[in-house]
This record gives sequence, structure tokens and C-alpha cells, in this order.
Amino acid sequence: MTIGRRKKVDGPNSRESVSRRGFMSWLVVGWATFAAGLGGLGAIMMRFLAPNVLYEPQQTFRAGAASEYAPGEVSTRWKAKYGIWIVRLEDRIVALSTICTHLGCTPNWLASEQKFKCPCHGSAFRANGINFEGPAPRPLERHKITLDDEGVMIVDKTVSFRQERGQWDDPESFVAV
Amino acid sequence: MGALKHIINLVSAPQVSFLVAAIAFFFVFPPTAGFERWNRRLRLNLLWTVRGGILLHALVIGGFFLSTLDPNFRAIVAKPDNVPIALLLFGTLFFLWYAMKQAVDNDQRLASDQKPNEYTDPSEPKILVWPDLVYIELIAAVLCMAALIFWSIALEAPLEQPANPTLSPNPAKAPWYFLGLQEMLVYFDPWLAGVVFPVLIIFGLMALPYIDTAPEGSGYYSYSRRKLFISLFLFGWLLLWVYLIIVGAFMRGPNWNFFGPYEEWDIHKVVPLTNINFSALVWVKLLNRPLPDNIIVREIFGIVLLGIHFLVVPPLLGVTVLKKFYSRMGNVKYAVFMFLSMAALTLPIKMFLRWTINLKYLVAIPGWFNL
Amino acid sequence: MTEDKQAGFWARFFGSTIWRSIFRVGIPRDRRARLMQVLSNFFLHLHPVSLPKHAVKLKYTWCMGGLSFFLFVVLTFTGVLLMFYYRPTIEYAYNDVVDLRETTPMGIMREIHRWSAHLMVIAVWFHMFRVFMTGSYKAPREFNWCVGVVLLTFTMLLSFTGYLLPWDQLAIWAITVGSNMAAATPFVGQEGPGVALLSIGNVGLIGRTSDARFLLLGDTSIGAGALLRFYVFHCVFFPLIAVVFMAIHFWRVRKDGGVSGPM
Amino acid sequence: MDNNEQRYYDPKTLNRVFAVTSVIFLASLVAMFYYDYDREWREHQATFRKIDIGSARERLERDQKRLEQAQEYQQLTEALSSARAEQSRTSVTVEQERAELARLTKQRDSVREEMNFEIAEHAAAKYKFEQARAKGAPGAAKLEKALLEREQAAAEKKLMVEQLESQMGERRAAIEQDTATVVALERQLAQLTSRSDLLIRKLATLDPARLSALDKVGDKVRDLPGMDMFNPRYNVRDHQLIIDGITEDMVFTRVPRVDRCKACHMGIADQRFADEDNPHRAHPNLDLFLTQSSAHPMKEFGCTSCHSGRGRGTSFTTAVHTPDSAEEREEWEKEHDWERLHHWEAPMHPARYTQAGCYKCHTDNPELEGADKLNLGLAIVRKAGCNGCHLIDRFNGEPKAGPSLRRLKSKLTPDWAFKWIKSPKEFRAHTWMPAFFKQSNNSDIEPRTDVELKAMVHYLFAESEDRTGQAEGKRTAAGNAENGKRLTRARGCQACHMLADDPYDATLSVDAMRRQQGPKLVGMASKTTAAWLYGWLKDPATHSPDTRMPDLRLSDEDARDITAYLMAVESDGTLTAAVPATDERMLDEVTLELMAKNMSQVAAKAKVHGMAVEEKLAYTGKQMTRHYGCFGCHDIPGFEDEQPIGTDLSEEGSKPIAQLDFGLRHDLEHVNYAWFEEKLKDPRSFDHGLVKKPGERLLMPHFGFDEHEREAVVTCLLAFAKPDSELKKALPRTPRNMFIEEGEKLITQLNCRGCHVIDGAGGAIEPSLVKWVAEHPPGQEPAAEKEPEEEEEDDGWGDEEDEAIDPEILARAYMPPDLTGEGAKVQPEWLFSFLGDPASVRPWFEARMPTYSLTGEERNTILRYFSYLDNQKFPFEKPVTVDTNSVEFKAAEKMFSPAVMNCKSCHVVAGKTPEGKTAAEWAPDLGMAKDRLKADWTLKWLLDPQTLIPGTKMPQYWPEDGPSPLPDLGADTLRQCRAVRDYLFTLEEE
Repeated sequence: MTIGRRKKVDGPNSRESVSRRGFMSWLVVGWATFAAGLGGLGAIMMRFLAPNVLYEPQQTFRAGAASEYAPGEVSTRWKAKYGIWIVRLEDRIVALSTICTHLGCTPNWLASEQKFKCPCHGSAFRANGINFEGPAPRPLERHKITLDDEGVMIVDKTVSFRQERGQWDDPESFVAV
Repeated sequence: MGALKHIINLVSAPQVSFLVAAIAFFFVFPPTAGFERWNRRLRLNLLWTVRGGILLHALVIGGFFLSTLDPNFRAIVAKPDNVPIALLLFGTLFFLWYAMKQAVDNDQRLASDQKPNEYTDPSEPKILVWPDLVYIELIAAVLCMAALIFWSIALEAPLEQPANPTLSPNPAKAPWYFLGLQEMLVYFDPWLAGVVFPVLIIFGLMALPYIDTAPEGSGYYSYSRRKLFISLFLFGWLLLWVYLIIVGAFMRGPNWNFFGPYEEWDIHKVVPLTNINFSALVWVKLLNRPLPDNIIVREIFGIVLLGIHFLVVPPLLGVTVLKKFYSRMGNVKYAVFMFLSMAALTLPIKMFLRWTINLKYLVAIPGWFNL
Repeated sequence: MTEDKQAGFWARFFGSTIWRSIFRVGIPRDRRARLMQVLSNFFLHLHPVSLPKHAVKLKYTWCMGGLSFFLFVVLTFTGVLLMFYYRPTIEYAYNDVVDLRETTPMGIMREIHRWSAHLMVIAVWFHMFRVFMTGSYKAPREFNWCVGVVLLTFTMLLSFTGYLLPWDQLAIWAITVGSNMAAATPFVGQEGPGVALLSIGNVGLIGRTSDARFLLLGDTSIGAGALLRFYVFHCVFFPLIAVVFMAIHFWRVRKDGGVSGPM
Repeated sequence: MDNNEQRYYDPKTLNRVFAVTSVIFLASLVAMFYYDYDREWREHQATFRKIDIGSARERLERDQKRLEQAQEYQQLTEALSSARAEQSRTSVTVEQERAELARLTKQRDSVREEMNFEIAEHAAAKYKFEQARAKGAPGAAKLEKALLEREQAAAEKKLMVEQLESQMGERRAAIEQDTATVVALERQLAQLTSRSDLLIRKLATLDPARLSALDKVGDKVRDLPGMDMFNPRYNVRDHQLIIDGITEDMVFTRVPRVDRCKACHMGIADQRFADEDNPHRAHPNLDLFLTQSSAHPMKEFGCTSCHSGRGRGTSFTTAVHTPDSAEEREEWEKEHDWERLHHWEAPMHPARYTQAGCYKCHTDNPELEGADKLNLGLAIVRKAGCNGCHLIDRFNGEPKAGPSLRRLKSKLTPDWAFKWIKSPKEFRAHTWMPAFFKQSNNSDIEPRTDVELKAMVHYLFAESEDRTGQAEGKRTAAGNAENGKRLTRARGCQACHMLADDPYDATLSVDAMRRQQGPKLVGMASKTTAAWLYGWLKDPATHSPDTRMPDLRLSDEDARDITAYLMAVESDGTLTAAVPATDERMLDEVTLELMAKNMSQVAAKAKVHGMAVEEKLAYTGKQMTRHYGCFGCHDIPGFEDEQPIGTDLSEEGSKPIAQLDFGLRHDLEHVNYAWFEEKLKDPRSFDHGLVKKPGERLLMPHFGFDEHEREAVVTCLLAFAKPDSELKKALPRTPRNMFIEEGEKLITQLNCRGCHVIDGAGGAIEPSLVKWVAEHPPGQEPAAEKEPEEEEEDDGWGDEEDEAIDPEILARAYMPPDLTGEGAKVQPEWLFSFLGDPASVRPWFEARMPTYSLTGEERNTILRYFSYLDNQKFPFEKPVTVDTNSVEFKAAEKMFSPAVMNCKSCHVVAGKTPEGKTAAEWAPDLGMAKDRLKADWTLKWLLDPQTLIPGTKMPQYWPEDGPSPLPDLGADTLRQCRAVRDYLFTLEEE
């Protein structure tokens, strides 16, 4: 409405005798559609930034048989390639994510102190992934780990389990030993 | 229909079409008063009226779309990368007509001692830029964007096989805006067509305002007061650039053979292209002697001709036909103007000689200078 | 109607310090405001405040200069967007372009970019044609015409360097033909005339790995080096130069007395 | 107010124009969104979802019906509810236990928290002390004390935690005990309903009928244009395969393959979708492809590594599908807007040529199981001698396809040769000799080609060695044609030759081609003399040292009979061409033309003028023989070091289309397979309409392939492509594979599979044998004891009392032995000597292993082939030592008695034949076992004959649950077998 008034004031009306309504509606249609168009361009830009396909490395891998891991062992075998620690706890084997839940650094496993210590802000996690030191807000995530027909463990990084959501009892979050 | 197509195929061969166009050109765009009289007598100036414009557009656009009924024509024109060339063709025609129409109008006004259309009385108030100009600029931009998007939806950008340096496509073409240069490569050595000519074009264009220093005709469309420059500029732009692009894009097929617009691009087409150097032509054919061993002696006729072209003809013209022009321009401007014009003329002359006497090089000093 | 209430709100809004600090002029209600609108706006200050009548007419200018600039802007935007997905290496270049069609969201950006580029070449030509036909290159605009010729050259160079980037057969062969011309440059191209002059004793300075073509391609034939080089030329080097010349061009239009007109 | 307008345009018009412009602009943006969103896979995925839901629902329904009907399920549910009721009665205690556990847990957590602090403090104290001690700081002692305190404190807390945890454990055990029944029942029930549970879980997110209202909205919204960036259901990402191991050729480099085929072919690896329409249908051969357990799991191989096409394509056209027929093409154009994408060099093969893809990796498998068309194509290429004129990598070093022409003179007459070359099919409709003349591009110049042919024949005969009279042998009298006919059938000629009344198969197979190793034996009389034929039969090598015809060790009498029979069989057709007199003017012309290639026209003219007709014939003959490339298939004197005349076909399949010359043929589609098809149909057809001198015309001869054969050959040509994938996925170049490949080559050359089944393929003679056995039931003719030697191999069979035996079963008795598993079975030394001098395994058979003149190296090649094929430890075998006084030996001796195994009832032992059986039923001499058989194999054979040679007549004496035949040795089966084996190895031959 205000826009209309603005134009009305602006418009040199001596030459034309248009009804105010008709005059306004053309203007409103024009600018409203134009604004919508600009919004559309913005949306296109946004959409453009979200890729439809990814070329990430394989998200599932074979982690060997359960017997390859000693009781209590924290294996860093797959850390470099897949970003996974295989940890053999008392009664289960789990696949721990190597991403610190604080700000995404990669902690180090300190065997002498039996903890994962993150170099960025000092968070520390126990072998089972529970956080106990520093700013980390929640335990490390665990990934799906299952046995295939041949008894080989398959880790699937696309599925994760979070302790604070009570997902660590999900049968797919561990392999019983 | 078939016969008509066949005739068009024959006529569109550059030997014919270029020659006809080059001659007709000066009647349509007369460079001198003499040509202008002919232009009037032939009523060619009527092209630049509304009726003439309609006829012109109807002929070209109608002809173009009728031609798309022919599968061979369609196959070539419909290549995505050739679409801009069609756009260029229509655009050039329209703007040429539009500019000429306004120029002719103004010429008539000037002839009857009126001011040109563009003239505004200084006492009249100027137009404020806001909102008139910025509004139409916005409209133009938005329309242009919409047109681009629709164009992009309708036509996929071309993408062929992955680059393979061992397998050249047939024909292998430069981007369309350089097809004029590629066409020149048929007639000249790469260093000339690929390096010297482009540089000359750029410098010639830059030199233009310093050669054409006459103050009249600035700031409005006009023809008759600037006929020499407009005629020469249009000759360069329309015939030596746009025409060659169209030939290069639509009529050069496999093995860079020429194909009429309705001809199928047959990879097996064989055209005799044997050619002969000027030296051999003179020494062996005319004088009936073996070629001399000394290169300079051997090429002496070509060198002399070249000398005449660049060094003798301009002064000669300066004291005869262009006497008034020469005296107006002065030595330096006249020399630069003539050098550029004569250089531009070498292209049609060379083309013409190639078609008529199969001339390869006028002067052939291997490793140094082939022309 | 709640018009009054609204008007009150809007009036206060447009009168607020924040609004006034950003939009100095406000709604152009009168001549002065219309004048100020152009003067105080960064994007519009390229324009003069007022123009003779004929210069506002499409009939005279065809808007070709403005469209050329607009297309340059479109090309810059779409080009920057394409850079998110395109990698100029022999492993990725072609497949990234394939993906633009197959999977990349709004991959039509490539089409817009390519067709804009073609259109820009044409628009620049028509602009030059219009300027010539109105004799607008004459004094005092001689220099600006020269700047325009430089811009024309850069428009084509930009288009030409972009032609290689899809890394397909069209690209490599068009550039092969083009770049071999560089090898024919007199004196500094290995195939060019007079190349033998550039030598010290028996040592030739210009050869396969030291001529104009080599500098252009960064390689003896078109390969990974040329692709990267053309990418940098296309995306950074030439646009920068073109922008500088464009600035001069626009500046000179104003300084040389605005759009030309009859005396 | 604005009193000075200073305006040019009418604002109303401008507003109107702007409004229209904006609307167009907005429309363009909407169109752009739609264009980006409108993808084929989206529709296919939505359809697939429906199919998937339908199938899941159906399975769920079926499973629930099963549960309803299952008694176990009813019982379990009842048991569970009663157990629950029981438990709720005791719930008070359970609740108490739970509360106690919760209390303990809380306490433990609190103490554990303290413990954690203590531990951390301890670690810090430890570090401090270590540092201090290392630096020798004065406060070290104090620090050590602090450390010890910390340690103790931590230990205390730890102890407390452990105690609490053990209490918790007790509580837990108690709770578990109380709830054990219910938990166990629940678990049982879950197991029973697991299938349904899975399906319900699947459908919960998939089936709109099972979604909540809000979920339904989300389900729609997630796939809206623009919204599909947030977790879309329909996408390409989840269906994209990146194949690291198999790369794609980008000319400058190779990059991992990316296949997105699954974005549309969603059900491709799931057998449940076998009956759906494309693109949802499952792959037709999931046992071999795509599934994890198959040889080609999808994750490792993808799709385009075999099928070609553009893996990155996400639309029907850009995936570069290729239609199999004109009808399919039309359908695709209508339904999928299909067009041929010319700018992709590896389009998918049309369905009929799919097997070409196998060859990308399996280039070394001589015969690829399952790829019949490809195998046939390769066999045809070899048999037709394509590699004689065309270089083909794979066939390098193969022998020439046709017979040697070095000793032609004693066999044929020039006139017959002329007629034969001019139109070979007239004489034998199915001959492999192709036709060079009377073709579409040279029938107009017959006078000239006649002269060329005359000259060639002249050259061949002039250069031929004349051995008439030398090798004909002592053929004293005419033979008995009747007996000859019988012999040709009985001796196994049909393994390599077709005989008079043998029909050709309607469609060619690899086995049929084995039966065509040599020419069909008809019309010999019109071709050659009885004397030559007799000599040839007696000793083929004399006539042609390199011939593949083996020595059948025929007696004079047999050879005479066979000669008589073969000379009497008439040909299928007759040669009609007349032999014209030499046209001397034409001869001059041709000679001049040929000569002028190497010298000036003037010199050539002078030279030709001075030549006699004979000379001209000889000169022209040699030149034309070279021109037509006869030496490609035949060994011809004067062409020993000649190079093949044809195009290199090694990478023909990936040749760019521009390099295939279609001539003026615009009626054909310009794709490579259409060119190949046409080239095979009429090799000269691309000359059609072109003006060419005789010497410039296309030369490829006409083979007369039918459509089936052409298809096989074109498959091969498409298969001969640039190597596309990396070797690590192909057969690795291990010694084993290389030896097997080498052996296969030799075995194919010798046509061993004409008689024997080797590695699962071959035994081509079987149909002929069946036919012969049906016509001549055994017993009508005498068992030919007079033959002292014969036939390799055993495999025995037991009694067969029935008189009216099916000829097929009977024929099996006469079949040459199956050599599958030969490497594990026989001793290498024996095989080596056997191949050099085939001795008898079943001397009573008339069919016999012929003598091939194999070199020691060749014999070793075959030996290695069999050994590696069976993964034998080459070549060692421990000798078996036998203690003849052992219990085992005595027991085994007993076995031979009729009461137990009665071996002698079938087997010949030391030359003594079994009584009361026809020769067809006899089994090999057990006396040979010692030298011939491998000890391990014999043991396995005795244990389970059927596994080693399926269909053998050897009974199984130690069936798994049956009675033990040698109770003396206890129940140990292996011990018994070993005893029998050892006993066998003491037997001697006659």
C-alpha cells in the first residue's frame, strides 16, 4: 500500500488519467513477481550448494574375525583408513568413531593411561567411548558392526549409535564375544 | 525444389557468392558519390525503408526456416554450438537495417537542412535518469536473463567425447567467433592469418578514430557524409568477418571441404585442390623456363607485385581518384589508412586468385615469408 | 482498512535512524530526490543524473553496451558457481562436466554460462557496430573506442580460454588449432618466420620448449598444464584485466561527455 | 511535487512492461526448477517403491498366515502369556530386586565418579613425581609420598566400586532367575516371528499406509523440488557405485568407474524382482553376477565394466543404451525419447552381443563357461582362419587354418583346383574354404579373375613338390567298401570328420565345429586318386608334415577298405565351372599392371613383351597369390615370411566409427556392429557404387555364415577391444593360468575334445556314436580282439544285463573316456609315455587313441595342463610300498573273491577278461593300476566313484551308511580302502 502511495506521489499524473487501482496493481504485480524471482534465484543458489552425489571412500569395510582382537584391546588398525577404532570390551566388540564429540578433532589412544585423549581441547574418553575429561559433551559414537556369514565383522559407518540416546544396546551396535 | 536447392548449393560456393557479394556490396553501401548514384538508380536505397526491411527479413528469416525442412540443412543448423551463429545472422541483419534506416532518415533531414533526429534543443530540459533509464535497463536485464534461462532449458550445451589428442574429429573447428580466422588459414600461412591479421584488425580498429577525424557525423546515425568509412568498415565486418564465420560454420564439412547448405556432409567428398606458386606460374608456364635457383630471383615477380600493391597503388590513387581525400588526410594518416585498406584487400584478392588460377603463394620463401 | 496504522508504522520505519543511515535519500518523491537517488547509489552512480532525450531511447543505443555488461555479470556469477564443482585436472575435468548434466543440482548453470558467453560476444559486436554507425568514436571519444577494442579482444579471449575447460574433443581440438597459431608467431614461435634470428651463435633461443606456444600452454602439447593454465587465465587473469578496462571504459563514457549526440 | 517532469517514458507503460517481464522471468525460474527436478530415475524409484511395498506386503501376509497356522506359534504365545501371568504373581520380589539394583547403581556411580577423580589425580601425581625424580629435584621424596597416598586412595575407591558391582551382579542374577522363563519364551517367539518383524520394520518407513499423518507429509515434502536437498528418499547418491579397482579410460589418465545404473535398475540384484518389467527387473543370472556370493559382486565390478555404456549417465539416453533391433529402437524412441549418443565411444552392446563384455577380462580363458556365443565366435574365427589375414593378438602363433599346399601336385589336378577355388561351395556346401570369386564386386570382371585364378593355380602346381608314387604305399587290391564304411564309424573318424550321411546341425555349435575339424569325407573320387588316399590314410605325415591328421595305425587291409569306401561316396554337389583357355591378352594386361607397380610403365611393357606365357603365368600367379593372401591360411612355397594382408583386428571393437568405411551405403546405420554384420554378410558390399580398378577392390572372401554364426563372430569383433580394465580383476598371470592356457591351445589344435570331455566340455563324437550304436547294436560285429593296442583310460562300469539298452546309454560305453580330473588320476610318467605311444587301456575297443607325432615339449605341455587343472603338486608322487604279509593285504585279497567285491566280474585282470560279458562292458585291466594311477586318486575313487566321474558304472562299495565290505579290518573305511588300493598296486600286467 505504501509503495502504491509512494508511486502515486512520484507519478506525474497530469498526462494520464489512470484509475489508481489499475495503476497500482501493475506495479505491485511487477515488483512482487520480481521479488519472488530474486527469492527464486537465492533458492537456486542454495540448492546448487548441496551436492546430489558424493565420492567419499567406502563406508563399509570388513574388519576381520572377532578372534583377531585380544580381550581389552583397542585396535588402531583401521584408524587411518576408515577412521574407526575396534575395541574389545568385556563381553562385546564395538566400532568407535574417531571423531571427538566436542569439535571433531581426532583423539589419540594413550595405551599407558587407557584413554583417548583429544589434542585440541583436552577431552578424554575411556576405552568404551565414555567421556570423562575436558569439554566433550557426550561419549564417542559407535558404528554399526555385524557379523557376515563367514564370521567376519562388517563395519558400516553410515549408521551410528549414541549412548545418550540409549542406542548402545542396539543389537547392531556390537558383536558379542 | 530439388533444382532450386541445387542452384543455391552451387551459388553459395564462395567462388560465386563471395564474388557476387563483394561486387554488389559497393552498390548497396556506396563508398563514393559515383556508386551512390548507381545505388539510387537501382533503387537499392529503398531497402532501408520499413517495406524494404520487411522484405529483407521475410526473405532471410523465411528462407532460413523454409530451409530447415531440408534434413541436411537442419542437421548442421541444429547443432547447439551453431545456434548463436543463427542468432548472429538475424541480429546482424536486423541491426544493419535498423541503423541504416535511421541513417537514411537523418540524411534526408540533413539534406533539407533539418537537424538529425537525435538532436535535442539545449533549451529543452534533459531527462532524469531515475526512473526512466534505470527502469528500462532493469527490464532489459531481466528479459535477457529469462531468455537465457529458456534458451538453456531448450538446448543442452554440447559435450563430446573425452579429449583425445590422437584422434582429431573431422572437421575440427575453432570456436565459431574465430571461424573467420580459420577460413583465412586456408588461404594464408598461419603466421599471417593467425597472428598478423588479428593484430592488424585490432590495431586497425584502434587506429580508426585517429584516421577518421572529420567532426561531422558524430553522435547520430548518418550515411552519406561518412560513406567511404562506413562502406569500408561494413565491408570488413560483414564480408570478411561475419560472412566467413557463416561459411566456416555452416558450409565447411569433413576435410574442410566446402558443402552447400543443402548438401550432405559426405566424408568421401573429393575436391581437386592442387595449387601452384606464382613463381612457377610465371617462370614455367608463361616464360617456359626452369625455376631459377636464387630464391630472390625466383620470387621476383611476386615481390614486385606485392610492392606495387602496397607502395605504388596508394600514391597513385592519392594523386588520381582519391586526390581530395588525400589532401584532406595528410601524409601519415593517408599512409596508415591505405596500408590497412590494402592489407584488408589482400584477403579477397588472394581468395579470388586461389579460386581462379589455383594460386598457392604469391611469394614463397620457405621459413621466411609465404604470402 | 488498517492503512493508517500501517502507514504510521512504515513512516516510522522509513524514518528510523537505521533506515536513513543505509538509504540516504528515501523515497524519490520529487525531482531532487530522483536526482539524489542516482547520485547517492553506488550501483547507479555510473549514470549521469540526467540525459538528453535521444540517449534514453532504445532506438539509439539498443542497450547493447548495458547488456554486454549485464552478461559479464551473469557470467561472473555462474562462473563462480561452476567453480564449486569443476576441477581443472585431467582426471576430473571431463567427468565433472558430465556430472553437471547428470547429478549436480542446478547443473543448468553450465548451459547458462556457455550461452551467456556466446551472447556476450555477439552483444559486444553489436555494441561496436552501433558505436561505429553513430560515429561515436570521434573526438573526444577516440581513446574510449580503443579501450572498447581492448575489451572486445578480451571478451573473445575469455570465451576462447573457457572453451578448453570441458576437456572434450570439441575443446581440445579448437584449442589445438588456436594454440598452434601461437607457434607461428613471427620471431617468437618455433614455426614462425624469422625464428632463426633469435639465436646466439648456433644456439637457437626459440624452440619446442621456449616459444610463444610453450608459454601459452605450459607444455609442448595440450595436456594437464594447459588445462590448468587456461583455467587460471579464464577465471582470474583475464577477468581481472577486463574489469579494469571496463572501469576505464565506463569512467570515460562519463568524462567524455556521456552518450554521444549531435552537436 | 514535481513540476518539471523531465520524463520520457510513460510510467504506466513501463510498469506494465516490467510486470510482464517479471512474470516471464519468474516463469523461467519455475521452468528451471522443473527442468532440474524432472529426472527419469525419480519416476522409476517411485514405481519401484510401489513394487517393493507390494512384494513386502505379500510376503508379510504369507508369513503371518504361516504363523497363524503354526502350532508352535500358538503354543508359544499361550506359554508366554501364562508365564507372564506367573511372573506377575511374583512381581513383588522382582520389583524389590529392581529397586535394590537401582539403589546400588546410584551408589556405584557416585563412588565411581570419586574413583575417576582419584585416578586422574594419581596419574597427575605420578607424572609430577617422575619429572621431579628425573631432574633430581629436592621435593621428589615428598612427591613420592603424595603419589603413594593417591595410589592407595584410588585403590580403595576401586575396591569399593568392585564390591558394589559384585552386589549388583547378584541382584541382576536374581532378577534374571525370576524372569528367565519369560525371557526365554520371548526369545523363542522372536525367532519364530523374526521374518515378519523384519518386514514390519521395513514397511514402517516405506509403506504410506503405515505412516502417521505427519510422517506422510514429511514423506512427500522430502522429495519436493528444492526440498530434495534435505534427506530425499529418491536420489542417486545412495545408488551410485564407485569401483576403485576397475578404471575408465580418460585418454590422458584412468579414473575409477562410477556407475549410477542402480538409480533406475533398483531391483537388479534381488531375485524377488525377477519377473518385473525393466528397469526394475532383476539380472537374469544372479548366480554368476552382482550378488555378494557370486563371482562378480556388484560392489567390485559394477555394471559398465561388462556392459559398457556411460556409468555416470542418469537418463536413458545418456547411459547410452543400445537397442537390439529396429523394433526395439522404435519403441525406445517413443517411450524413452531415446537417441543415439554419438559422443561416447563405449556404448552399451546390443543385447545380442552382450557376451563381448566377458572378453574384457576373460581373454585367457580358452573357453568361458556360460559364454556360448563368444566361445562359438572364437572357434569360428580360428576355424575360418580370420587370423591368417588379420593380426589378432589372441591368435598369434596359431597354425594356419587350411592344409599345406606344398605337395599339392600328387593329390589334385589343376583343373579341379581351378573349379574348386572359383566356387568351393558348389562342391561342399559347408566347406570352410571361403569364396573369392563370383562376388558382388568382381563378377563383372570374370574374364580377368579367370586369368588371375589360372595364374595362381599355375603357380601353386609349378611350385608344388611332386610325391606321386612315393607315399602311396603297397595297395595291392581293391578293398571292401562295406567294411570300410563300418570302420570309418567304428574307428572314431567322426570326431573330426563328417561322413556321408551325417547331417549338419541347424545351428552351429562349438561341438559341431569339433566334428568339422577336417573336411567332410565325400566326393573324394572327383578330387583325388585312390592311391593317394590310401597313402594318406596309412601315413598322413608323409604327405603333409604339419598336418593335424593323426596316424590311426591302420592295418593295410583296413586302409584298403576305408579307401574303397571313401572313393565310392559321392559328393553333395558338383563343380560346374568350366576351365577356360588362358586369355593371353588379358594375361598381358594383368601382368603389365602388376609389373608397373615396381617399375615404370615403359620398362614393364618391354619386360612383359619379352616373357613367355609360362613366365607370365608364374609371375602373375605369385603376385595374385600374395594379393589375395592365400598364404594366410595355406602353407605355400615362396610365402614363408609374408605378413598378413588384412587390417589388424586386435582392437577392432574400439575402433572409432569414422575409421570404418561405409562407402556409399547409407541404408545402414553408422554403428560398428552394423558394419561388421554387413561385412560378414557380403564382404564386398562396401564397394557398391564405387569406381575402383580391379586391384583396388575389397578382397575379403565370402564365408557364407548364417545369422547365428555372424552374431557369434560379431560378438568376437566387439570383444576385441582396447583393454579396458586392470589386470588385477582379470585372471592373474600366474604360472598355473599360463600353463593351462598353453595346454588349452594345444588341445584345441589337436581337437582332443572331438573325442574326450575335458574340463567339462567336449566329447563331440557322442551324437555320431549314438547314431551308430542305434544302427548297429553291439554284438552284431565281432569284438576286435585282433587289435593289439587302443584307447587310453578307464572308468569302469558294472553289470548291465538288460538287452534292449538305450543307444545313448550304450554309446556312453563306447565313448572315449572323460578326461575331467585326469591330472589327479594318472601318474605323469605314464601319461607322458602314453602320449608318445598310446598303449591300450581297453584294447578290446575298435575306436582308438591315434598317434599324434608330439614332441617331448608338447607332451609336457599337455601333462602340465592336466596337472595344473587339478591343482596337482607337479610332478611328484610318493611310490606306494606294500607289505604283502600284513593283515590288510590278506583282507584285501579276500575282497577280490566273488563273495565280496568280485572285481573280476567286470575288470580285466592281467589280461584275463571277465566271463559272460560283452566287450562293451569290460572294465580296464587292473594290472595297469600300479603304473598308471595316482595313489591318492585311487583311494578317493574307491571311496566314491560317482563324485570323480559322474555316471561311471563302478559301484560304490563303501557307501556312507552301508555295511562294510571288509569287516576284518574293523569299521575304519579309510583303512579298508587303503588296503584294497595297496593290494591293487601289487597286481601285474599280463
